[in-house]
Amino acid sequence: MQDTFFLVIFYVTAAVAVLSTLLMISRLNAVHGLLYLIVSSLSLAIIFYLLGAPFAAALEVIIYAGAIMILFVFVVMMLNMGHKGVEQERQWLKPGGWIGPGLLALVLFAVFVPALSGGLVSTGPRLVSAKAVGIALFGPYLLVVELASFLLLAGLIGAYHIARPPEITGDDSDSLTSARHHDDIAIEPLQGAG
Amino acid sequence: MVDVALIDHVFILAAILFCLGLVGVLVRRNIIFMLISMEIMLNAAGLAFIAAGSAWGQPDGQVMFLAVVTLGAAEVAVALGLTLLLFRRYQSVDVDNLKELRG
Amino acid sequence: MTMTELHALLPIIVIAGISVVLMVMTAFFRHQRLASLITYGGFIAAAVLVAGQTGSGPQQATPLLIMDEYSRFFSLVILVTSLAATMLAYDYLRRSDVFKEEYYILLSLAVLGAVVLVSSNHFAAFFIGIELMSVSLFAMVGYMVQGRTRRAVTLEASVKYMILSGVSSSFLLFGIALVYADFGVLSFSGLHSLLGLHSTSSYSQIGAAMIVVGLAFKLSWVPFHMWTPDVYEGAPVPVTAFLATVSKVSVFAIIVRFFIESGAFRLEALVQALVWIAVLSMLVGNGLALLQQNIKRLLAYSSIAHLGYLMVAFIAIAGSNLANTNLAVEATAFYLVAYIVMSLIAFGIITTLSSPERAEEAETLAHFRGLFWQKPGLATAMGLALLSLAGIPLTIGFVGKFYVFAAGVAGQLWLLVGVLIVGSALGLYYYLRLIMEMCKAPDTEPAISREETPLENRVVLSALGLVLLVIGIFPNGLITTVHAAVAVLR
Amino acid sequence: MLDWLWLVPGLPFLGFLILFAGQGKMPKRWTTLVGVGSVGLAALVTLLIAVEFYGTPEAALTYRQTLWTWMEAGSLKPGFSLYLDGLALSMLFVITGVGFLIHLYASGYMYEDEDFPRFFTYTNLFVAAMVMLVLADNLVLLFLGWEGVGLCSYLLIGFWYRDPENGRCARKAFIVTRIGDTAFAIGLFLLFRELGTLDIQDAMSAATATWPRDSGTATLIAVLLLGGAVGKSAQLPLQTWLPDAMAGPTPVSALIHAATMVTAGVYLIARTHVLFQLSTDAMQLVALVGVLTLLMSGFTALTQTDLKRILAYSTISQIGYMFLALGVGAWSSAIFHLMTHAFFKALLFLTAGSIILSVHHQQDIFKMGGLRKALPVPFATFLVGCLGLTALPPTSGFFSKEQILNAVWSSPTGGQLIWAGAVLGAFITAIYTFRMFFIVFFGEQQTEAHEHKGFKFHVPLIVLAVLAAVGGFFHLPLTSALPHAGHDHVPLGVEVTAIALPMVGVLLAYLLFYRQIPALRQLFETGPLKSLAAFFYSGWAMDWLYDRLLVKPFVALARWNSKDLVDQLPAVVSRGAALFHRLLSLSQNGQLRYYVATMALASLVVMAVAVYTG
Repeated sequence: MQDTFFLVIFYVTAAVAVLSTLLMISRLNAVHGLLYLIVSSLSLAIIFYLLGAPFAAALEVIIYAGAIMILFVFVVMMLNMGHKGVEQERQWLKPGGWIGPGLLALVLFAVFVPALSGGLVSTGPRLVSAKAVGIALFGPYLLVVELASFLLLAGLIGAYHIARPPEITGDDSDSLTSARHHDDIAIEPLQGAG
Repeated sequence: MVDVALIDHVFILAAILFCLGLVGVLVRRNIIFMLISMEIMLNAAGLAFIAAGSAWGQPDGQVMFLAVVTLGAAEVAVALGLTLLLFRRYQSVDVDNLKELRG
Repeated sequence: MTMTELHALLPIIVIAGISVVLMVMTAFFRHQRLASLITYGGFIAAAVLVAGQTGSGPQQATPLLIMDEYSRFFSLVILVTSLAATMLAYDYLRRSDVFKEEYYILLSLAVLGAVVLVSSNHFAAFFIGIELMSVSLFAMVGYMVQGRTRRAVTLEASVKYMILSGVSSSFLLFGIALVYADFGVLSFSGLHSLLGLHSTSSYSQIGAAMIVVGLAFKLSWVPFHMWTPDVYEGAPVPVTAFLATVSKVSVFAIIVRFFIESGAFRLEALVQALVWIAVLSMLVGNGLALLQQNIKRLLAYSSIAHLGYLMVAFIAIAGSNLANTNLAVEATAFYLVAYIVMSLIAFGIITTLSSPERAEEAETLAHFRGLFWQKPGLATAMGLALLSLAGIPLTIGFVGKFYVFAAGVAGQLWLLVGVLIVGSALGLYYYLRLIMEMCKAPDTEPAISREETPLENRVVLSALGLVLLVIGIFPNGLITTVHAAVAVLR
Repeated sequence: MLDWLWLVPGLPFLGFLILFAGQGKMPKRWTTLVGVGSVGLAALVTLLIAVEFYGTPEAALTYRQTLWTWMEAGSLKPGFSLYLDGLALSMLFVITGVGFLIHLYASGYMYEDEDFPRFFTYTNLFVAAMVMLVLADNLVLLFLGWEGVGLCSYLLIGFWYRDPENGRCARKAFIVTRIGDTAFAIGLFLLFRELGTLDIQDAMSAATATWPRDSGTATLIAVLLLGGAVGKSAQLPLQTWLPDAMAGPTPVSALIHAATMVTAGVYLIARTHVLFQLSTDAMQLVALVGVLTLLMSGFTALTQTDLKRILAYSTISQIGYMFLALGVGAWSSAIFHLMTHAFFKALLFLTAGSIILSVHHQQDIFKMGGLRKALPVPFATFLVGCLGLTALPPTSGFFSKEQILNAVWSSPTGGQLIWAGAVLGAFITAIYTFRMFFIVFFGEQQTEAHEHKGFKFHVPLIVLAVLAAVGGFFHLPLTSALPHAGHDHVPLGVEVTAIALPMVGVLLAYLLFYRQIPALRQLFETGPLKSLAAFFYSGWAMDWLYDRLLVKPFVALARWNSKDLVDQLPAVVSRGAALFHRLLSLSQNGQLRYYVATMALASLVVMAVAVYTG
């Protein structure tokens, strides 16, 4: 009884995940896409929980649905594409454009399915508590934690450096303004061309 | 507990999500959608790790998932910075603008 | 974590320390010379620590990393290469108008990733190392994306590298997850014992294939190579130098260890696929380089071909005979060193001739026309590097190619050795074309003003040139070292 | 004394290093001293070695010197080892001896050139590489020398880089020889694969032990090696680069494209003669290549007007004789002819250089004429050279060519037909040689000439002239290194024909180009054929005459061949490569999404292969 209930929840959530992902990749409006991505992440979190990984489920919600999505939303808001963006997307997403990639993905999936059916030596999903994960993280996997922090540091410094106006050398006192000013001049002809 | 086949089905689900993410990267010209699709592919890999860890009853899968999430966050940070620059340069988020380098 | 483990990890801690110290320093004041000196000092200190541990036997530091002769050898190679690449970059950066200090932070993070990568014998460290290096490289490729004198192509290069690298990382991760699902083990050596126990299921077959796909991207094996020329051309040339050497070599070093320790060579179908990838890499790389006019692209294509040559030795490792296997591993290690020396010289010269203050890289034939008459020293070094890349005797490149050839012959890989010969014949054409260009009359005004070569560049380039020749004539010293380094891989 | 062997390649290499380090900033005197002196000292060491060598009994005539083990890759341990035997010593004589004379000459000839030091930098490197090629005891070292001389040849053909045409010639030479080199590399590779050793002597003894006579593998490898030899030695069908190689300075033509490098193919076949002996087919092919080349290029030489190109074609033709000798198993005759040819051809080239310099870089023979009085020394030495080339007794060329022709007659791979071809070739050689001689030195003077006098110009010419005259009496220490051909007894008539025909050729040339023109004039001035006489008066008309009557079909064939068919080979290779490049470049279209798609498709293939075939 409980098993059946478990399975029903699993297959329903899986269907939701697939559907929301499908909707996400086909949306014209970026914000809609992001919302579907959150739905997809949440359903994955449920599946993580069903698989006995509550720690990962929480992580999925907090980091994916929480942090990473927020970054995307910020950027979408900054770019402020609005209706113009939707119109452009409509032009870009011709139905014909889906055929090739779709076929490719189907064949890829066809390779996956037989390979991933059976042959796995396992005893079914088992609960791995947050405590066990914590012990592993700060035991044998201590270096993963440390190195992951350096990975984030690399991302941080990279993003900080790339998205920031450049250093201005010389006697220009109001350096930041002049850098932006310069940038505007640089993109003007392109604006006209676009 | 449940049928052993369930684990296989989780992997099939991961494969579906992986393929959908790939389609997203291939079809979309909007760099933001490409990045989101990449996140989906990473997420699919994360799901596979969770499933594997669960199948073996080991915490290693979740540790790897943590690493995957970290990678996703770091990658997105740099990628969004580049997205802003792309938009500033071309007034568009179309990656097909980028075709000067070739031959 | 025990004290012995901590001691073994000391070089890695030092490298990580560089980035932290630099970050703290940059928060208070900016000073490129100081930042560069800290970086050099850190690399040298780490290298000395690694060298000091050489010969002290293998030491497993947590389940993730192993410090043995193999990883020490490649850590040392990476540190010395990074030191040279950083020194070559100094003047280039100085003349550019972006913030300089972040470059050193990102570079030390990338080196940290590379050293972790070559020391890993566990998927977790393997994956974190490779991604730490990649994420730092995204930012380094796009380092000059802002600034008064940015080049339009820089943005393109970094976006391309980022997207493609992200996709390939997903393949890599998915593959690791599938292999893990099959065996329940994440360490390489754990896989080895299991691969013997039960015949490989389709999970690990497809998983191993996806891991290979993910790494094939990093190594620009054909047909996963398409980003290479674009990124090489678009990136600032010091970054290209780093990307072409450290990132390629560390990934190749670890794929050798992974394949040997995990027993992945037993997957015959995969090895067969690798054979075709190797054939394609050698042919397509050389074919694309043939009439290429842009030097950076030319070197990118030639590096694709060289990675293909390396694959000949790599595939020869799969052979059944133990002596031949050892020979093949030695050949890969030797060729990697040779490849670093020649590529670093070539990119170092381009760096020296480029003028970032005018957003101009010395990448056209015009920049090299008549170089022999204007900068004989630089032109000689470039000529040596090209001759070595072409595999002309008495250079390190020839010895390396010979080694690979010997490994291929010992492994009876006739198809690959045949393609290796044909590829080398093609290669000679475009390398000599460039040499001819340098010998031509400097009839027009040089395309760029050729100022005095900075001392740092002169020292590094002459040292590398000397290494290229000395090892080309007396390679036995390096061969002995390599022999000792690879002996631990069984 | 034999311990000094390493100095023979070492000294020129040291010279190269000094000149290279000097970067053209040394005074010209020092440059001369280093450039010429290093080769001179090498020649001296060779001489000292030869003295000791001749003192030992012939059976023990080999010497091996290992400088250091180069590298150890598994079971492969190619060393920096030199191997000296009679064959190598004979080659050393030519390379260092003739090389020294040419260097001495060049120090005068090139003196005014602004790139004087660069010239000696290249030529010293060339001599070092050529000596290395000859002394190599293993195939890797031999390949080093082989590539090294190719590189130097390429650099020297394009020496005057300011003229883009010279760059084109250099590239052409490079590409064409590259085709041969690839065959050569594959041949070496197969040899190594089958016999498992890189040592030449070991490989040769292993070859006889492993393969039966006429085995397919031996034939295949021999043919591939022949491919390399054909490329380097400018034989059919890869001969077209050599005439273009004349774009280089004349001493280079003498040194590289007449005396030494182009004969490397002959040396290679002689060095691996054991292999060729195993295969009758390969020997037959060598002989055929030789005889066809010598005929074809002989006829082409008849039609040329450029002095250096005539000599270039005659070089191809003479190397054809050497190949023919190799093909019929007359190994030592081939090397003997190689030496005598080096003497008289270097002499001819250097004299031609003097002439060309005297008449202000005019190379067209029809614009010279009557130079006999203005240039007495070149006249005398050129005559000696021509006699040698024509193989008139008792010059050196006579002895070597006589040996070859006799061997051809009695050899199983030769035969009467090939012999007839070779004799016809000798006849044509006589005609074109003396056509050149008479037109340049007799008749009316067309241009003023200033002879360049001096030690550096005259001494090499005179020494070479003496060598070309008496070189036939030398005894090369080849009996231990190469199988003895034995004395071939041929019918007296055959021998007489072979000796007489060149003389007839000289006579014909004399009549046509020296005597006959005024005689014809007298004949035609009185009769109705007056207008025709005017027509024949010019040398061009004579050209036209024999063109029509004598050699029309052959010339047509030669022209068609040299202009179209064979030129197509490198052109096809380079065009094919260019097409390959363009097709591939299309794939590199810069579209990010296309890159992702390619990557995904490739991943799909790899994954499918791994799963379904595993």
